Amino acid sequence: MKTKTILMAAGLVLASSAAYAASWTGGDDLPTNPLACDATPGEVVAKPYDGGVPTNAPDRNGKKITVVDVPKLIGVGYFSATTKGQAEAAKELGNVDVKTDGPTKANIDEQITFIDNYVTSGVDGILFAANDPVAIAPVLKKALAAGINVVGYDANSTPDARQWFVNQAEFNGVAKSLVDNLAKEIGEDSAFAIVTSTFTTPNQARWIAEMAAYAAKCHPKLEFLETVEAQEDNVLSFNQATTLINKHGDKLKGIVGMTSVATPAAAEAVTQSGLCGKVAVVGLATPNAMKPYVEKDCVKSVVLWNPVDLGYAAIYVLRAAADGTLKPGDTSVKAGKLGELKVVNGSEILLGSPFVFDKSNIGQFDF
Amino acid sequence: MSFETATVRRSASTGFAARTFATYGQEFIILACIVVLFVAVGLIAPRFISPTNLTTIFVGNAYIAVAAIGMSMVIISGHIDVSVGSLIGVLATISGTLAVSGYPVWFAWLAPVIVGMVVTSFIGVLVAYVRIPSIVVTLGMLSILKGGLISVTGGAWITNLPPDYLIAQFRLFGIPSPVWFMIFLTAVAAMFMRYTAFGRSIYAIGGNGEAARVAGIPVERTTVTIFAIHGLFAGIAAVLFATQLQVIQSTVPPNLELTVITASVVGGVSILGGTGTVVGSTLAAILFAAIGSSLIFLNVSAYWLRAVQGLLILATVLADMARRHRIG
Amino acid sequence: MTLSLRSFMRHEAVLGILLVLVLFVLAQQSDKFFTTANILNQGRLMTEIGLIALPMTFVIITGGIDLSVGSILGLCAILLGVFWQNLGLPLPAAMALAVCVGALAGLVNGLIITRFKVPPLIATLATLALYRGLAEGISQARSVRGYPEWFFVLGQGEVLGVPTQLWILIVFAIGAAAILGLTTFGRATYAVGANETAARFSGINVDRTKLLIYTASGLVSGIAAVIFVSRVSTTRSDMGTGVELDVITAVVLGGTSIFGGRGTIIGTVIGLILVQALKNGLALSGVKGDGTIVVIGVVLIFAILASNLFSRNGDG
Amino acid sequence: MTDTGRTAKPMTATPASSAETAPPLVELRNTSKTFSGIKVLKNVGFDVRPGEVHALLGENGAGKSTLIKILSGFHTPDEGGEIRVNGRPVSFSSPRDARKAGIATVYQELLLFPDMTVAENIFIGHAPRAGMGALDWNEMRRRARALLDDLDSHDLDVDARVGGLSVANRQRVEIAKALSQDARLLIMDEPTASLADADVRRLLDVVRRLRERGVAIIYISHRMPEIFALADRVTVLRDGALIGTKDIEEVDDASLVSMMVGRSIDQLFPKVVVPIGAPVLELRKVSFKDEVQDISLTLRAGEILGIAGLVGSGRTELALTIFGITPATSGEILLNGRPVTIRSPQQARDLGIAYVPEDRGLQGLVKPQTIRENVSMALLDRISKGSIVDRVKESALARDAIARFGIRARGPEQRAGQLSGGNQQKVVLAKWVSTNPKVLIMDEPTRGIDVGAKSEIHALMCKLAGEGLAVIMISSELPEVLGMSDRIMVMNGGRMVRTFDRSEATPDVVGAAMTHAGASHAGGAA
Repeated sequence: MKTKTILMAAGLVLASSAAYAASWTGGDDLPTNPLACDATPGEVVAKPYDGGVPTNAPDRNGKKITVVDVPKLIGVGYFSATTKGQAEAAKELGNVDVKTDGPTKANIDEQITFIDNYVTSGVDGILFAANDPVAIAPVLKKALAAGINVVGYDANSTPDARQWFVNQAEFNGVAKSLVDNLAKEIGEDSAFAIVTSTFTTPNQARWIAEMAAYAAKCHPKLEFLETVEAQEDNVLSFNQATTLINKHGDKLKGIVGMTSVATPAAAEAVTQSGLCGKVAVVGLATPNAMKPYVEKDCVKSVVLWNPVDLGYAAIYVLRAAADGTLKPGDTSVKAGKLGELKVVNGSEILLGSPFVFDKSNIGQFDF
Repeated sequence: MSFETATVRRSASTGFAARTFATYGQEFIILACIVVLFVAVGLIAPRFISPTNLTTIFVGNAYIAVAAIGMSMVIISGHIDVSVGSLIGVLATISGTLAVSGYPVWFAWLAPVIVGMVVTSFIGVLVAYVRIPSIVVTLGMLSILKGGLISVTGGAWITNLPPDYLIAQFRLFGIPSPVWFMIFLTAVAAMFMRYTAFGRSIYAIGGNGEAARVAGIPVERTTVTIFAIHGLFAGIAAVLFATQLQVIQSTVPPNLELTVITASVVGGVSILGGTGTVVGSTLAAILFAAIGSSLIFLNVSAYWLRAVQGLLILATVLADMARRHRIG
Repeated sequence: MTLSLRSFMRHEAVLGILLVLVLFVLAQQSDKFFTTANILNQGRLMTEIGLIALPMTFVIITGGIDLSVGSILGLCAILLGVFWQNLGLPLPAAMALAVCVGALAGLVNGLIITRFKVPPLIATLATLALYRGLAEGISQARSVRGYPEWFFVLGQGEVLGVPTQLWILIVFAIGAAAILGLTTFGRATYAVGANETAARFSGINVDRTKLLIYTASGLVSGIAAVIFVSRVSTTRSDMGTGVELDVITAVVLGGTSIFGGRGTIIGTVIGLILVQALKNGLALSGVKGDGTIVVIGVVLIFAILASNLFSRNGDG
Repeated sequence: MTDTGRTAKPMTATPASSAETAPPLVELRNTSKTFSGIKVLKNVGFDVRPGEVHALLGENGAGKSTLIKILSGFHTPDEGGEIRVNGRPVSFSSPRDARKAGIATVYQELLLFPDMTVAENIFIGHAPRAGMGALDWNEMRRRARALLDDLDSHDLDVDARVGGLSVANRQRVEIAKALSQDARLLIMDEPTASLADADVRRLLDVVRRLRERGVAIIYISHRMPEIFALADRVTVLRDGALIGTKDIEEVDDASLVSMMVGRSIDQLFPKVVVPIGAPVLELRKVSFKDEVQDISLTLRAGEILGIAGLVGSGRTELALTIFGITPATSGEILLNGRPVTIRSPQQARDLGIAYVPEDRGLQGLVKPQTIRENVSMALLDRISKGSIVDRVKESALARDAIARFGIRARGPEQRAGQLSGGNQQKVVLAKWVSTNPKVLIMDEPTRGIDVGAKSEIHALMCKLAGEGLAVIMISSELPEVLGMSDRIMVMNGGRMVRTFDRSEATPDVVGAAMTHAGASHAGGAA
């Protein structure tokens, strides 16, 4: 009897919170800022510098610095690409010693521990891609307090916890690019579904939220079916995408992959189901994984910034911050082969607009 | 005495059907679950039981089913391997690396199987001869394999796999090869477990290790062999896993070891050793795939997917416990 | 007396020597390792794992296992946020309630194990999925942030120069050691693990003992969740993923027999410190994370191997 | 019937009558065994001839187990010793080697696989094969059937799960297993220790039949009547040394006992008659499912009530019901005249009921723990303050117990598992007597215990009764029940069939009551 009551109570907890399910599963609740439907660039509001400043940083101008890069997780193609870019930039500069180290799963706790250890061991600079913007803040502030230069890339922290953030593309820009490409391929009246890693991954959640806002504004007839989770696991992503195809049949015209794992898996699912050309796949992905599908015309376009460039830029920004050549209030920074990069949003350095890979250019990239 | 008499009487009157049920009770429950699921969800969403979706379900967890065969043997013998997920990740990477490095395709298929057997034999030696509990050895091995893999590969994906390497995409009579592998290996393993002296000695070791020794079964050697067989299946599973898509992630698939162990135990393998069959674990792997698929078809909010899976596992286990109490 | 005590402490002694050795080598590798700031900071980082490892020691001594602790941690963290933000409860009440839910989750584990006689490994394997699923379902993938400043005292503050949560860990560890070593309950725990039937026939309430231990396991996971949230200032449903393996590694490394009946809190604490020292010291010496994982795996196997060899020599 | 033929083959056609003159089948010469520097077997010489039953006697710890473990390949003897089979020296490095030499052992703890069938258990490790190395299940079942029929066990189903069988039936499976592989020497380690009388008789028949076929048997038992009924020769060990090997005609009960213990024991059952006091425990139509039915009895202070019955007659089940392990489903229990409900062992203990269980290793002792921890286990609450265990009191308690019960141990910190069977039993007894119970239930208190320890336990029992304790004693040994009890209750099929006063109880009438009413059931248990 007692047992039953407790089990029922547990069930109630379950049921009581089942009430609210957002229409676009996977999004977060933060305010969205959809771009205009045409090509008008987003309004750039001049904002004063809102990043942090390292305390009592030694003069590192021109001196050799040791930098550690702590991405969200190691062992995924995306972050091996950023590592590659970092190594490239470090080699060009000649006075930066960089290594990548991080957790094997995208886990906030482990990431914090890694950074903490490097703060203790006394590096000159830290690069990070945050698993959680708030959770990572205290340890980054600690690094700043220890006089370490801190620069983020890919996934931001709260601004005051780091000096600069290299923004690969703004969330609303990515969302617009994805939705526009999708609408172009499948038509306005069609239905699509999303395959993401997990609902809790902040970048993905943000993009989905922005996509929802942008689609509502500019492509109101586009029908969103559902979002499925597939971890960072390509076989699971493949199974989930195949099941989506089986479930919706002809109705499903497009699949959006939110991660560089999910997109090739979705393309594979479409290929193995023999639906090339009938079901479109758009999404974020690295070129190498997508080449077979793009070359076979199964996938028309892949959206992504170039993660090699992202890592490359991050090293240049860090070097500039360490040298003191990039100071609060500056409006641009030189980044080697990438040229001048703009400072936006107070303390963010914009890499550029998201890049669209297609059959004509995908062969030129190798990452 | 009354209990005793009842047992004797009942077993004296047991026919073939009853004997079969006593051995395969859990398997029938899971089979029933699968059938009920197919029928119920099929009524609501007819596409669920379309041939293509059924194929997806059967293919989806085929590599898990194959890995669960070896895992079942390990668990029946009274041990466990929590490193199997990492091992499959490592073996898939080895296989893919060989395939893109110009080695013959058969070698890329064979190498992971052999390496898998070597690694698990080593685990077996530590367990059987050095007498370290298997959960400790494999917990350590989990770390070693996972860390080692990332150290070596740095997480770079393996792309440009040669098309004739992708064995999991081959079809025979229109059915993808993983399904054939799953069916064939399950059948062979089930026969092996039932009809060979070695197969029976797996149960003997798990049921009563001391008695097995007295019965002249070389317990240590058998244990190492069981682990080696487990490595064999892990190797095959790794090849199926690696060749399913055109890229290999060269990381450890998240939570794979838990999925494989869950398939084994839900399939009726007693975690205490001594009982269970490999048919059950295969059915359980199919059931999991079917559950995952059905949740998408039933529009269960994806947020609740894992909660529902947990509840279903719990329900299956409780049903099994109820059945065991009834049989006594 | 001496013989039994010797065999009992043998693993802890081997481990203690290993720890000293490791600390010595690591201190040679980096001068940052043996600094007060670093040591205290490591204490902060290992608190959650350390807290959960205490009841886990009890669980494993009874011959059981609790794989759901990481999921309970995630569930409690989410509920802390939901109670506070969505239901508008005062934060202290939300904290208390979240811990209560942890205890409830542990109690459910205990009931499944004792009432329905489901082996602990399977029962908690199922609730591992269930509780994580609840956390995901309830949170709908939303993070809860913006906790008041005083709340961070727990996870980021200091008392008398020592991280707040390290005090909590110390108090809990001493408490757990006392309960296990000195009380009737501790005795019952060992007896249940060494021979459940004999314990039952001796008038020990086996089911109640197990129920209390699993409930405590859930409760402490809830406390760890609150500390965790306070330390990282945010709430996410994937918190605590994989914690169970870290906890079990520490406990097993500490000499608690996976078959039950044997183990000490001191051993667990040494095991914890050893793992944390390795993670930290190797990082400071420039070894990367994946290398550290490999080392921990090797140490785990080696430590159990060494203590096996020693005890075999001793017993003849 | 190939089995019979195969079993008969190595007999070398030696009729039982000429056994004395035949060369030894297996011989141990000058065999010693040392564990951690302690010599547990000292230069023992021993031989078995084909077709003889050779009884091996000695108190627990005398070296019998070591000797048979050397013969069955578990231990290798120290340098200097020699094992000969058919006159040829051999060395066994594993039980498998011994098996191959035709030596099979039926252990005291039956080594079977509970989840496997009878047939499978018999043939584990050497199952019949069909083609391509596959097991031939039908052949296996057929041959198992034949072997069991041979042992006169027609009622045992070859497809039954061994886990559900009675002890007697499991033992038959063990014997069939030994015979299934050409055993020329069968070692039986206390085969009757856990059997009821009727089962013992059947077992003795089986042993005789094997002897007639020329199988040599080493038979270990503490029960004298069996030894005189079966053995051709007797070897006595004491403290690891050989005391002597004699033909059975040369010895009698008393001389054997004095060889074993090194002194003479005057009285096997030192029953002391004590005044019987007021009723302590009353049962009124107590039932548990269909295992215990409508039992009513009154137990008085100072009284020893013996419960006799076959295994499965409901004796142990009744004890478990009184002790709260399987709480009564109907009926009423009164303690000191007041009705009580007992739903758990804790309640029973708190009410002053103690139970020394049947299975010492499983239910009685926590073997990896120390004597101290075992003795205090049932009364931890009473020796603790605010639930902190008082170690001083606890140690004192353990030392008291060691002194009072004459436990031979190195001290309170010795692990219980390292003690001999008799001393283990005393630890269990000490645990329960320390709780100051009013009612003490002892289930098979002397099973598997050597003669010396046995009489010590009997003496203790009388002493406790003399102190006003009400005792219930359950035993399969009829002489024990008759010798120790003030009153005897006979159970059969879960019911009480008769009670006898001490004066009117004779082996014949009690034995008849045990078997008579439930003749139809006996088949199941037997």
